[in-house]
Amino acid sequence: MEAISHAGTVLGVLARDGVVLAAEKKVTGKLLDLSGVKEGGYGGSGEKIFSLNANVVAGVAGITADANSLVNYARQAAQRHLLHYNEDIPVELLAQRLCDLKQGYTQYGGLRPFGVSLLYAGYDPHYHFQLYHSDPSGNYSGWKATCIGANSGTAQSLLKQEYKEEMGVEDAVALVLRVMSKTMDSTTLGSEKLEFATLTLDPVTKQPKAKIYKPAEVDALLQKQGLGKKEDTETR
Amino acid sequence: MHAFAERFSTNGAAAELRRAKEILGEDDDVSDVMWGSSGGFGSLVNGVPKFAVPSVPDPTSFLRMHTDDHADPSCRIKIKHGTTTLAFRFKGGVIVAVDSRATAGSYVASGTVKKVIEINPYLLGTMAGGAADCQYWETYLGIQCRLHELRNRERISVAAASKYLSNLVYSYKGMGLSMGTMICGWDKTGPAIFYVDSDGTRLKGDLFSVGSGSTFAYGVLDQGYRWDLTDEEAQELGRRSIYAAGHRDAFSGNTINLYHVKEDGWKFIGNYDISEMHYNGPGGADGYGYDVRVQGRTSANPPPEAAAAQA
Amino acid sequence: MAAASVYTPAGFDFSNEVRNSFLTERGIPLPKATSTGTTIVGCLFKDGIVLGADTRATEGPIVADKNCEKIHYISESIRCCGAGTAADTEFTTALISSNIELHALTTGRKPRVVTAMTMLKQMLFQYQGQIGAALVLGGVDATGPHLFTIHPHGSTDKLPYVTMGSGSLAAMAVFENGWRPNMERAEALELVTAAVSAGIFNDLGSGSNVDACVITATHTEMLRNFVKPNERVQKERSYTFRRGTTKFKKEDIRSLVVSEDVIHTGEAMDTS
Amino acid sequence: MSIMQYNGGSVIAMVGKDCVAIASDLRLGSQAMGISSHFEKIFPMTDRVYVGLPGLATDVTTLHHQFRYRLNMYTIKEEREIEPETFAHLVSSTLYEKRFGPYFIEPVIAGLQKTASGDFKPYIAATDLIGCLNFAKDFVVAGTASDKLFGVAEGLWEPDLEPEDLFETIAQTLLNAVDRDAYSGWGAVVYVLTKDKVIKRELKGRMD
Amino acid sequence: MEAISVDMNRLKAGEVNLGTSIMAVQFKDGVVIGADSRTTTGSYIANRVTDKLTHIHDRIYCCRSGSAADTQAIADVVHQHLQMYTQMVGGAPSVHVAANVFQDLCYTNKDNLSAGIIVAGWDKEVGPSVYNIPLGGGLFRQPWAIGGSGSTYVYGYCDATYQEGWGREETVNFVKNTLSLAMSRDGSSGGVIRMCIITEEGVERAFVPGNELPKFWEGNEVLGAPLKTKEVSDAVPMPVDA
Amino acid sequence: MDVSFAITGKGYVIVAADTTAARSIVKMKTDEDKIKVLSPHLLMAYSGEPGDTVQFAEFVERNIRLYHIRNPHGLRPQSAASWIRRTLADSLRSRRPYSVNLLLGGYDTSEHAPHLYWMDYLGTMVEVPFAAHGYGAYFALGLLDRYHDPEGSLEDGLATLRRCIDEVAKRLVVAPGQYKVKVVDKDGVREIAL
Repeated sequence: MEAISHAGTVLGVLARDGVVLAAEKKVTGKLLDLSGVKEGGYGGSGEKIFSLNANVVAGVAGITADANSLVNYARQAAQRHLLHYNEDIPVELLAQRLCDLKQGYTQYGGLRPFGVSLLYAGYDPHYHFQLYHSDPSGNYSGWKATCIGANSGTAQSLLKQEYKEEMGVEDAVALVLRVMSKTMDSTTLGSEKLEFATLTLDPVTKQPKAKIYKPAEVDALLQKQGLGKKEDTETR
Repeated sequence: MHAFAERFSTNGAAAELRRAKEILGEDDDVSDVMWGSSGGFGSLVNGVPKFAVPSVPDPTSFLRMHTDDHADPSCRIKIKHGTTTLAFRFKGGVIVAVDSRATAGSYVASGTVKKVIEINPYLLGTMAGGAADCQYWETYLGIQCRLHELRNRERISVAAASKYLSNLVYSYKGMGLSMGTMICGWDKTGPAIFYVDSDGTRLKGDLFSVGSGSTFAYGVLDQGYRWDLTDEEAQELGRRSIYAAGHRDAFSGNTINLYHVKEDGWKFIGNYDISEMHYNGPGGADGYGYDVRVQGRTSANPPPEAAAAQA
Repeated sequence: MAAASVYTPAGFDFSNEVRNSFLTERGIPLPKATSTGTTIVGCLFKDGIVLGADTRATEGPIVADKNCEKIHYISESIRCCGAGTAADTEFTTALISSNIELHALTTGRKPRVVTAMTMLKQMLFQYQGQIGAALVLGGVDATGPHLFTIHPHGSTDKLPYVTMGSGSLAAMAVFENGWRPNMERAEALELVTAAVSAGIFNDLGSGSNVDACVITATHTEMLRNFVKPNERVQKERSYTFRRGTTKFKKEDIRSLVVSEDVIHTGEAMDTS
Repeated sequence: MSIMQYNGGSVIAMVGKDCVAIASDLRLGSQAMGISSHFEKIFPMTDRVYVGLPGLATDVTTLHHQFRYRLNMYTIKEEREIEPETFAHLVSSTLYEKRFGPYFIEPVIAGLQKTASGDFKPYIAATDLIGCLNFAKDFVVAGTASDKLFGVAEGLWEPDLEPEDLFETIAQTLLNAVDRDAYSGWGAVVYVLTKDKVIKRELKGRMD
Repeated sequence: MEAISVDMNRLKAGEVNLGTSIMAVQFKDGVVIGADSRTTTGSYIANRVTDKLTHIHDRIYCCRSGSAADTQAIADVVHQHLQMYTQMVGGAPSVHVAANVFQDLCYTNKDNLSAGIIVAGWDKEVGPSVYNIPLGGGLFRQPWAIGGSGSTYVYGYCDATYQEGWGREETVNFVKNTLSLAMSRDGSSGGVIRMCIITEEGVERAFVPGNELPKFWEGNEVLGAPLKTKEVSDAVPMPVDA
Repeated sequence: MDVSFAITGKGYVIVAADTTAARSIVKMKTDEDKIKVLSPHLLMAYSGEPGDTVQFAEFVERNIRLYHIRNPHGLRPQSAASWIRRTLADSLRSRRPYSVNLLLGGYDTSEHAPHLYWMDYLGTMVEVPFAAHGYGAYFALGLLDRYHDPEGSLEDGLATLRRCIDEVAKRLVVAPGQYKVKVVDKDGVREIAL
């Protein structure tokens, strides 16, 4: 719990036609090799946002090593479900699977619980777009908009004020970035501090399509929302 | 010396002939020469044509050993099978429809087989089972029908012709003949169909379908059949039934040959490509194919609000 | 919920066996696998070993592959020709190659031909002829050049010149006639080519090209398609169809160009 | 009747100029009786790797799911998409694992392989039912009509066909071959893979 | 007899067969073992210079007959076993021990093996000895043993010829003659004769090329030979009384 | 000798199976229900080897129910069918395989569409607009190609089903006498008397 409250903020907002996730990156610095991240590797090999399955993206807050292990577990669980039932795992079920695991680690002495909270943004035919949160104890709950990590209290109250029912994904993107810019420690938002993802339906195939933004795309998005850095600060 | 032995032997040419005469019920005063020319048609002068049989103790099982490709796929001789033929009687005469596919194993050996045998202008025979058996015996039947006409100064009845064929093939029962045929025609009694097969079965009826695809054809045929169909409806029904079989059965297909027997003899209506029927139908507008027919139709029934949301 | 296990431990999985014998009982015979009718040969010469193979793979009466590779890598100076069930030769040699590499790393020495031979014969013997691999194993190691044949049941022979596969009789005739001790490299290569060619032209299961491999103490040379006696002549006509010949009911084109610019900003992104 | 003919079906793959094509019929039979004319046997594994699985239909589905699972696991572990050649070996070893109780499938793999320079190179391969790989530079075939396909393809295929010409050649090869096979047919589907797009076309084939 | 001759039907389909004539004879200083050199798959001679005399230990060899794969595998296992034995016991095993290991393998796996093996050698305890392990996995110590498909033809010869107390020369000749006779009658034996003479001093290899095999009466042309006709005297007219 | 049919229509699937339990040449029972209700929106008609059929159907029924209890939402027809197919295909590799042919009809409440799956004892599965098992298939499929309408009302569907049953009664030597007919649609499962 302690680790989580210091971890980078992760914010999720559920919209009528999509889900939006944003996360603050804590590990930065000039010497950090970002060549891999630039490319936006498979499944978002960023630090905070991961694709768990074709229909679920997750944001993590907590101990990074634990998070990686959980993400891997979730991906395997999703694949097993796909193999047995030939359908993408329902979002709630995936959250439940992870919580089963997490709960198990709270039960026995000598085993350290996973120090990770997750936000799951997903889609399934049962309940369409969904947003879940799970904590290290193995509790999970569904949300319209929520936040984990540092400053989550501030963000939570901001969301409470600004969240509107039935808003579209465009509005949700704007809301998320607005809240993010206010909660984060740094004054300006930029791709080196922010990870961003949306989950929408592909207009042609009607299948869920997760998009984890690449750094350049994040910057472009911020520019568009008027929250980006000034031109001169940008790396040329 | 040999002639004497031959006369009383139970096998050999003379015995075969004796046996054939018994089967055919020919009396003695109709001598062999009266059967007409022997030119070009086997040993007609000896009466019923006969076959060289493999010189093994049990020719039947010998043949079965080498032809039964179900038990032994590697056997040498693969008898062609798989067919759909049908014929039905209605107020306007008889409709005869067949497919045109011949297969050897999984190989489609031909797509242009003529499975209706035009015995004479008033009689049609269909072909299912061994192609050679059907062709040979029904052509032979044609000769006999003509002789009947010459002898009796009237056309042979469908019943008589089919009985003749039935007796012929029955005499070879168990020897490996394979045929399932419908003898269709118009005689004094009106339109008539007889089913004759190599087991010796002979059935009179209104509606038959024979061959591996017959069950599919029956499905369409039975449901659409009425005595008082118009000629067009009847032809359409025949076509559609063969299409159904050609579509579903792997061993039937390619084209449909359609005949219509009326009082003044049979008439060839046409040859229809089954694939063409699937996509476009006979008129070029309404394809028979299920997918073509139901294109754009869906079983989904989203509630109005969901449908609106989709749009 | 009853669930099937997905990961199985390494090695063969016999689980379908029961099912297939059930199907066989229902009168459905099992199909045949690809086999290499094959002529494979090998002979000793002054400085080492020459291996040779044809390149035809058959599936019953059908030529499944006109130019397959039958000389498999075991180690740098050990190679193995395979005849019989193609998949078996492929996987058996790959497995032994991998084990030889591990063995070499463990012992810190260059692998010996006998080691490979022993591994192969023990594996094949273990499967009692079920793995249909007939092999010619040749190579040069610290103890000199060695040439072995290994039969599917696991028996081995060590000889100066060997042949295997359906074309082995034709090839052996060439060897019996032409092989001499201490041949020069060129002579040996020529003899091996002649032996494989005898298989290619006189055995229905063998065909296409000659692959050869010359192994000496210092160097291994793989001569892929060393001789191509059966090159297909130019087709006399081209049979391309006019575009639009084939009628189709539905078309679905999916672009694989990943659009970098997904934001509907309207203004060009600054990617300087 | 061989088990390979129980459900019927055939697949062919061909190489063109910087493109590959893979095509199959759409029939699912139960021996002589046709059950469905929408039974796809070709599955996209990644954007640029396609696999065709002719043979016993139960194994078509089982193997499709199995390959999808193993592939996804590979992608999760490696964090990159699989290349066709690697996938071919995945197929091969999956099948050989069942050497003594094989799946009744003869897979055909078609894809575009990434080269060091970043271009794409056509790649096709086929395996027998126990996983013996067969790489070819021209075409590979499998299924109940394979012998017929061999003959037609041997005559019609030529090197360096442009995508649209390759489409015509593979489509005509398949359609004409399956017309001579009782167990294949009932429509067909062709995929043409080029470096920037995948074209899928459902052909108007004979339906008998 | 039945058990010794190799039952062809027990070979797995397509398996490599050592058609084989093998033999081992003990004499006062050691043993002589010998074998032909033919290996067949069906009617094809897969190897015409096979060595069927297999080294098991310093002074112990075996002669293999039956399936090539089975006997090679058994010999390899026994070889390994005896190496371990030597290390643990600290001395060379006796022939008896080797033969028992062979027998144990052959007997416990009798349903899966087709192997007829003769184990022979010299040891400190008993000097020279010969053990025969025929197809079923029995174990018999014999002064001489023959095996393989060719042996059936020469039992009589061996019974009639063998004598106790032979020296090395006589024994080698006996082996050479016996094998030559067996190879001439048995179609699946042939090639050359390989022999080993195992004594306390060491193991000596001997080799008889195919064209130098001892020759025996090989039959004369009977049909083509001229008929030996009795001289017929001219007809003498019967004396008639005048 | 079992005969079963299934037909989709606008928003429903009709599943029909004969009610005869036969042993050798004897009809042991003529009112056997061979259609299991697996979930509120899923029907399964089974036929094949006596013994295997009921055992397998019950095994499936229990497992689907267990899934419903354990998990936040039930299986959609597509997923249930995939699981059943997999179970059948796996069973084929076990010591004693189930020899069961199935027709699975379900209504997917999330996408508001009926689904019908044809499955045989090998684990072959395909989604079809109409299906049949047993000898009945040989007579019905051609007929259904001709008469089936995916947008037909329930009455239309039942009329088409009647055609199938009549045809089988007319042509099949061992035609069963009675059928049980169940329908699944958005409101769930119910039995219909023909």
